[in-house]
Amino acid sequence: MKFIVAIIQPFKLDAVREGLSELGVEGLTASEVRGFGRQKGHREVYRGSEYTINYVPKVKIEIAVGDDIAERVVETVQNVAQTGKIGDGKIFVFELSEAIRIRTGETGEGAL
Amino acid sequence: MKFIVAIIQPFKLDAVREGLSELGVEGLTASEVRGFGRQKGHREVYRGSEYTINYVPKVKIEIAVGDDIAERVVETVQNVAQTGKIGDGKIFVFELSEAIRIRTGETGEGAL
Amino acid sequence: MKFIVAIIQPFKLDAVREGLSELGVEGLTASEVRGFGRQKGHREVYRGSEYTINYVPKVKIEIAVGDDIAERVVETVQNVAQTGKIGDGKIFVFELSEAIRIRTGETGEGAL
Amino acid sequence: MDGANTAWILTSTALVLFMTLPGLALFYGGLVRSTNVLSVLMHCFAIACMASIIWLVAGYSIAFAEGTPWLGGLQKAFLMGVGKDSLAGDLPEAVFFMFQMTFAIITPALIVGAYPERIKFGAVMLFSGLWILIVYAPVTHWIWGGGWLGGMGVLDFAGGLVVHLTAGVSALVIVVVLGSRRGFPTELRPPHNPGMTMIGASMLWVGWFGFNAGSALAANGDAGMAMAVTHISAATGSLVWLCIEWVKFGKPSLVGVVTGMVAGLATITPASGFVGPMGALIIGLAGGLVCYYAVGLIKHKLKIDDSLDVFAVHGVGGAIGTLLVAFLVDTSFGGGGLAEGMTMGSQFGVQLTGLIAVLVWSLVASFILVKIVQALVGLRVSDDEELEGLDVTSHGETGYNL
Amino acid sequence: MDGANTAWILTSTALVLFMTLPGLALFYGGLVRSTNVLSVLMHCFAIACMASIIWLVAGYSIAFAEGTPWLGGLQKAFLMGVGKDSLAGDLPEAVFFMFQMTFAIITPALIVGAYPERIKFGAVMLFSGLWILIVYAPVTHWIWGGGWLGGMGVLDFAGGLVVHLTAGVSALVIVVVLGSRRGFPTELRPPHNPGMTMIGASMLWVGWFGFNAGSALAANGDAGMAMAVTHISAATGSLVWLCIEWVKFGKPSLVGVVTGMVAGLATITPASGFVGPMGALIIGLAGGLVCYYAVGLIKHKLKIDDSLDVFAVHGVGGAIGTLLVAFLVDTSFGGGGLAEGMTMGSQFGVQLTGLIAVLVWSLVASFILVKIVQALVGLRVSDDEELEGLDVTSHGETGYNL
Amino acid sequence: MDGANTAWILTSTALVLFMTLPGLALFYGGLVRSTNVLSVLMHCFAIACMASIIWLVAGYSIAFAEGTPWLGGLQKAFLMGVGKDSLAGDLPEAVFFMFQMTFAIITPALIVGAYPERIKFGAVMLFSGLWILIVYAPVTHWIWGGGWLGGMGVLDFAGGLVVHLTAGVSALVIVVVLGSRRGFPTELRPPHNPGMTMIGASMLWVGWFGFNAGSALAANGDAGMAMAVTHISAATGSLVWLCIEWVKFGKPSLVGVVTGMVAGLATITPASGFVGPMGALIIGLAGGLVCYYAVGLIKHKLKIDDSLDVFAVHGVGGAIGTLLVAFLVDTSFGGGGLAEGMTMGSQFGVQLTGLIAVLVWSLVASFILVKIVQALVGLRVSDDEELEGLDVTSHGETGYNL
Ligand SMILES: Nc1ncnc2c1ncn2[C@@H]1O[C@H](COP(=O)(O)OP(=O)(O)O)[C@@H](O)[C@H]1O
Ligand SMILES: Nc1ncnc2c1ncn2[C@@H]1O[C@H](COP(=O)(O)OP(=O)(O)O)[C@@H](O)[C@H]1O
Ligand SMILES: Nc1ncnc2c1ncn2[C@@H]1O[C@H](COP(=O)(O)OP(=O)(O)O)[C@@H](O)[C@H]1O
Repeated sequence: MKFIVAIIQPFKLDAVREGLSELGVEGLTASEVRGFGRQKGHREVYRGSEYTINYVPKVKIEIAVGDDIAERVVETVQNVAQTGKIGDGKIFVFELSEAIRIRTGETGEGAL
Repeated sequence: MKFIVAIIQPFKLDAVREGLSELGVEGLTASEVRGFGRQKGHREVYRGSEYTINYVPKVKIEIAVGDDIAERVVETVQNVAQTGKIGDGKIFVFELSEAIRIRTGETGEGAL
Repeated sequence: MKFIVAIIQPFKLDAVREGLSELGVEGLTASEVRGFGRQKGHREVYRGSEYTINYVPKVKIEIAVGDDIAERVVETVQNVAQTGKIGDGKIFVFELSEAIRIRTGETGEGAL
Repeated sequence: MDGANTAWILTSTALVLFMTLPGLALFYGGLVRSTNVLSVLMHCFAIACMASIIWLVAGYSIAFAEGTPWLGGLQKAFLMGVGKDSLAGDLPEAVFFMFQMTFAIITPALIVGAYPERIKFGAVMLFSGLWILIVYAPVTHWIWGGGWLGGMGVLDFAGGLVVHLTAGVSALVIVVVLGSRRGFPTELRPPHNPGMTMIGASMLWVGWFGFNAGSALAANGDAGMAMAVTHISAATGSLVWLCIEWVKFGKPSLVGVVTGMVAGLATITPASGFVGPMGALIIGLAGGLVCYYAVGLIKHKLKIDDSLDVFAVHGVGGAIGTLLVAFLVDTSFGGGGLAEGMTMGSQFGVQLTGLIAVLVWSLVASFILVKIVQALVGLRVSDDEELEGLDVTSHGETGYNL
Repeated sequence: MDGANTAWILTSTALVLFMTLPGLALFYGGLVRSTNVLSVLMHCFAIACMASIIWLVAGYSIAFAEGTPWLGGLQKAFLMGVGKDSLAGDLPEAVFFMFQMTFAIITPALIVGAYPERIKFGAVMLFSGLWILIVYAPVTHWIWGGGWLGGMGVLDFAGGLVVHLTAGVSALVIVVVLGSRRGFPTELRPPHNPGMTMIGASMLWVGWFGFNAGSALAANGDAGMAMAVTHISAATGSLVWLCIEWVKFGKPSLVGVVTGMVAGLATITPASGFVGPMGALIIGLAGGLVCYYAVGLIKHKLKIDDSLDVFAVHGVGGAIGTLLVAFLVDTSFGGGGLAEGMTMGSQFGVQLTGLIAVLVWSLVASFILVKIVQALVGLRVSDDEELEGLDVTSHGETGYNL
Repeated sequence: MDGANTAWILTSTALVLFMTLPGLALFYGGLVRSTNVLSVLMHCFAIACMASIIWLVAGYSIAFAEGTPWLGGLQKAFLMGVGKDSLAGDLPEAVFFMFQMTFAIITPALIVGAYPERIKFGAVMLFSGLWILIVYAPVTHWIWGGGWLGGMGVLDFAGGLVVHLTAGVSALVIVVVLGSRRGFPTELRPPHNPGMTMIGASMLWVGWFGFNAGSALAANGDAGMAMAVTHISAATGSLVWLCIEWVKFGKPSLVGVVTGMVAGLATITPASGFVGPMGALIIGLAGGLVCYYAVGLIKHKLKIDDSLDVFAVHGVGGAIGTLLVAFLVDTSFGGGGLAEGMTMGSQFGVQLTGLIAVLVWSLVASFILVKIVQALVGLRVSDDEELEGLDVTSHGETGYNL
């Protein structure tokens, strides 16, 4: 099994989810993160004092998938999340040793 | 060492923590995530407009443990976090290459 | 490639980021987490009722790096994030199978 | 008609409405979990709307129309016969009606603090509606509407019995039948937004000027002194609570200090037109002190989950103030003086009679009402709904989408 | 000069300012995405400041100085000739000026609800400034300043036409030119903070006492009855909305109930000095019901993204109230009675004339203004700015750093 | 006794209390880090309570009882001898006492903006308590209580010197001894909740009507004109700040515009009963402009961490207004006219004398008080506490559990 972590633009979350669901991936976990990278944050000025917000809000999605479809999942995320502008984000792929569904105790790909 | 990631129901966090602490696991890291899966979100209606909240709030816990107790940790999480209803969540197990305690620089299992 | 996860004190984030940028690491992803460990939370009292806040706010940073500088990244984080007090946090190192830059489709170390 | 008095009571009406919307709603809303904040605001808002209509339809008439010592007649239902030129004293009757309506709004809304995070919305509405007719309006008639307690000489300037005791006692009754929140008393969440509670408390303080000084029904020295003693008691109650927490925990809390304020205000309410600054200091002291320990008694000793301490603060505060006024009204304490022929002792007897009567009626009637509501629509949401929070499950909304 | 009336109108002025700052701002602010909340607050605040200066410079004079039936003269520009001793009726003219200023503030601020999350700040300022001079001040003159509609006998006690219809119609016009928010109607975010909306709504309710009862320009029975009917209509409108949602969705919402409140208040506004409690119940019922369905019609049928329903609530409410008053003013409905020589029918004709005149003028003038603004500074921010939110992109600020 | 005036001052009292609770508290609370929000609210609330009691015990008597030109006597301590029928002018004395109390509450609360996020709670309480007795009450006596500055003819209608200059100067003094926040000036966090700041600012604006128009102590044309000029100056100050930011940064901010509002209000305060609309425009302009640059001077040039700009806004604003009134009071600027025998020049001399006297006294006395407090309880929390935030470390509470 593979564990795919993608850092994407927040407004792409829905599209990615739909793209994946077409591939048959029904579950994923998302969370809000702050991204630091080439895309820079912005400046705010309050009463003449400047504050640099040096991060950009991003969404991190985590998807556990079987080895068979891992590649297509990566492709899909890459295609759907792409806008072509700096800050589109990254995809990281890990080996997943084991997965368990808490409700049933199923393990392996059946747990996903 | 193993790195165990569990996505659980938010109200199970305390119980899981206690269960693990009985196993001798003293540390873990938790965060709030949005889960997409078989358990669906809910609908909200504001002034006649419908909004589908298609995620469910979940808590992600991350636990680094020695290989010896990894299995019992997984078991404990699975037992304690289980309610038997859809949406109980998943456990993912990873190989952990190295762990360092920042305060002391200790590495390996001693760092946990 | 390595994937380095560090749980640090929130007020160390800026310093760590600067330290890493001197090493040439330009990107990372941060998020807010709740830490449970040796460092304990605090007690709050409202109208005579006690509430134990048993976690401590921490920041998790995730950094994907090439194998060559991984060690120096770990060292830097450890040095910069250290205050010597309980609760300084942990660094975890994982093997990263693949990395993709969404914008360009670049893979491997070039994607970082 | 007196224009100046009218101007002040129009203003007071706005101030007292402001106490409930949004004052009390925020005061309570900040103290619950973030997944129940909207439901608390909704309880207060919906009760306010319903109470207004009920007041128009029958409540006002039951309370203030001529009738028996027990109940007013229905001749003023729907404000029948009340026009722009009708007077109540030297105020336009529409103004008096409105001013009193704001009291009929806030009193059932006070009870909201007893049952948040677990009650059915239908139960809130049904109970509150009946309660105004069966408990609030009659007791108002007894004391302010020409009824038997007023006739006996009970002193209740702005509602120690009419407002605070009725609400406090009924809160307790409803909780006993409804049961505690899941996880009470050990696994509850701390207030989700103490700042919101402080905003609400501040609005209560400001609005209370309309409540107490407005109850003089005139813009004169009575109103001025009522405002002064109200303020002094609020400040004293706050400082008492602050000092207790500072000594006990080393950390005086915002939630604590504003709770002390409400205690000081509830306690001065029945006395506000009768006592002087000295009396106000004593009442603030007593209110802060006794209510502090009452909270501990109810919640931690008796393990009754009167969630936001309605009884311990309002019920107890209203009761103490009602009893203390028998002494502090005396000129020796700087008060306005006892009524002719009264001694402190005899006045105390009268006050105690009033207190017991109102307490017993609130208790018995509320118990019956709760049982009726339980039978008709049920009181409590399911465990799952309680867990998820009432905002989503009862109202289909989320408090914070930040 | 009458001191009591002055006291009440000074108070009412504070209450009506409070309706906009922060009332309306919060009401609207809670309904948008969290990345646009500050921009909405900013719109309301900056409009309030600018409207005040425009009112001083020329608006007040256009509206209330003697002139033609169409426009007042400029002799009172900069309050020239108005000193501490100048009177307007039995009020100091400075007080009347201030009271009316608060109306000139809130009316353009109401329009803010039409265009949030996508409009340029410069466009907001330019449009609002011109609008006060071209739409608001003239219409005020027509109806309250001695102009032709007032002369015909149009009944508009506190601004059903002057305030709510002008704002509602112009809101619709601006939206049609500006276009919808990205993602409308399917992919919008729910209100980011319904509690904030409720706080604002509560302030609107309380402040509306100054708006309507203050419009009596006196502290007397007229003011008292205006306050009473205002309150009754607000409560009724709320309950109507609550019941519809309860029946339709099983979950009455906080946002719904406070929207019903605004509908009830907007609808009673033109009628508040003329009708009795019965009339208020009918108006609240009509306002709640019709506005509920109007929201659906505009947003879901016509797919017009009048984002916070300015037209459906204020425009429609103001219009209904303006028409209904022709009947409900009659003594048979408990109202104050028709003017001599008027029948319900003839009064209805007058009301309809007023409504059409104001509607047409607001529509035509606003359309021209929007086009001018579009040509001069542009209306809409870029897609990227809309996506990121106006708080950061237009104002360089972030709403919540928790 | 005049009922109408009493009605208005009762109302004004409520409005001015509302300025502090919750107005000022929110204005300040939104500007700090989220981990210090409750501590700021607590400072304001606890100071309000303590100030009330001190005012009763001795402050009012020192300020307003007959005595020497320097200090009032103690004959009115605890309101001794003041009953419901006592008058102060044509107001019940209890009303005058309460109205003035609200000023004694807000003035030390203004100073809170100087020292948030790092001060010990005990130091706040001790300093504020002493400060009311040693700085505020005496200066009030000098100017309003029959003291030497009032006798000289100093014009200070509602507290440019008494309130804003005393608070501003003392704020600066305390900061110089206390030191800057960790990370000042480069590594601070932006305001955690600008919306909260705007809510507070709006309440300040509305409440300021009570502050300035209430200072007429009557419901008449004086009050009306005071309200009008107050409003005009606030609007002008806001727009000035908005324009500066728009030109300089391209992004006018909400925090900026409301800061301009406070500058406009502080600046008009001493002048509000004396100038006309023209004067108000000039004062608003001056206040906005000068305060904008004063903020930069103090914070960025002098690197003094007067955290929420108490001196630059209140101190500077109060000073400018006090000096400008010497000219703008003249009838040639539409003002009420100079006192008999005064020229602009001589009045300016008097104003300058008053300013210097109050400035020097505030500076010297505050410095001594700060040193005493430092010696007795210490001023500053530990570095760790500052890092974690005062909410948890000083008050055992968390601001947001969302
Ligand atoms: N080395 C890295 N490790 C972890 N996350 C990274 C790394 N580099 C970038 N990121 C994440 O990816 C996001 C996008 O990266 P950025 O450099 O801005 O643009 P792009 O991916 O288009 O080159 C960043 O905001 C950050 O969250
Ligand atoms: N393939 C997946 N990868 C990552 N997280 C997942 C995956 N599938 C499910 N999850 C997480 O687990 C949670 C529970 O899954 P769900 O399908 O709702 O119920 P169950 O685990 O009982 O089958 C989801 O809300 C989501 O956070
Ligand atoms: N076994 C673990 N797995 C995951 N995270 C851990 C583990 N142990 C500790 N942590 C994280 O590290 C943080 C610091 O740990 P703690 O025991 O408090 O101090 P120290 O690292 O100085 O020994 C914790 O708050 C928690 O977030």
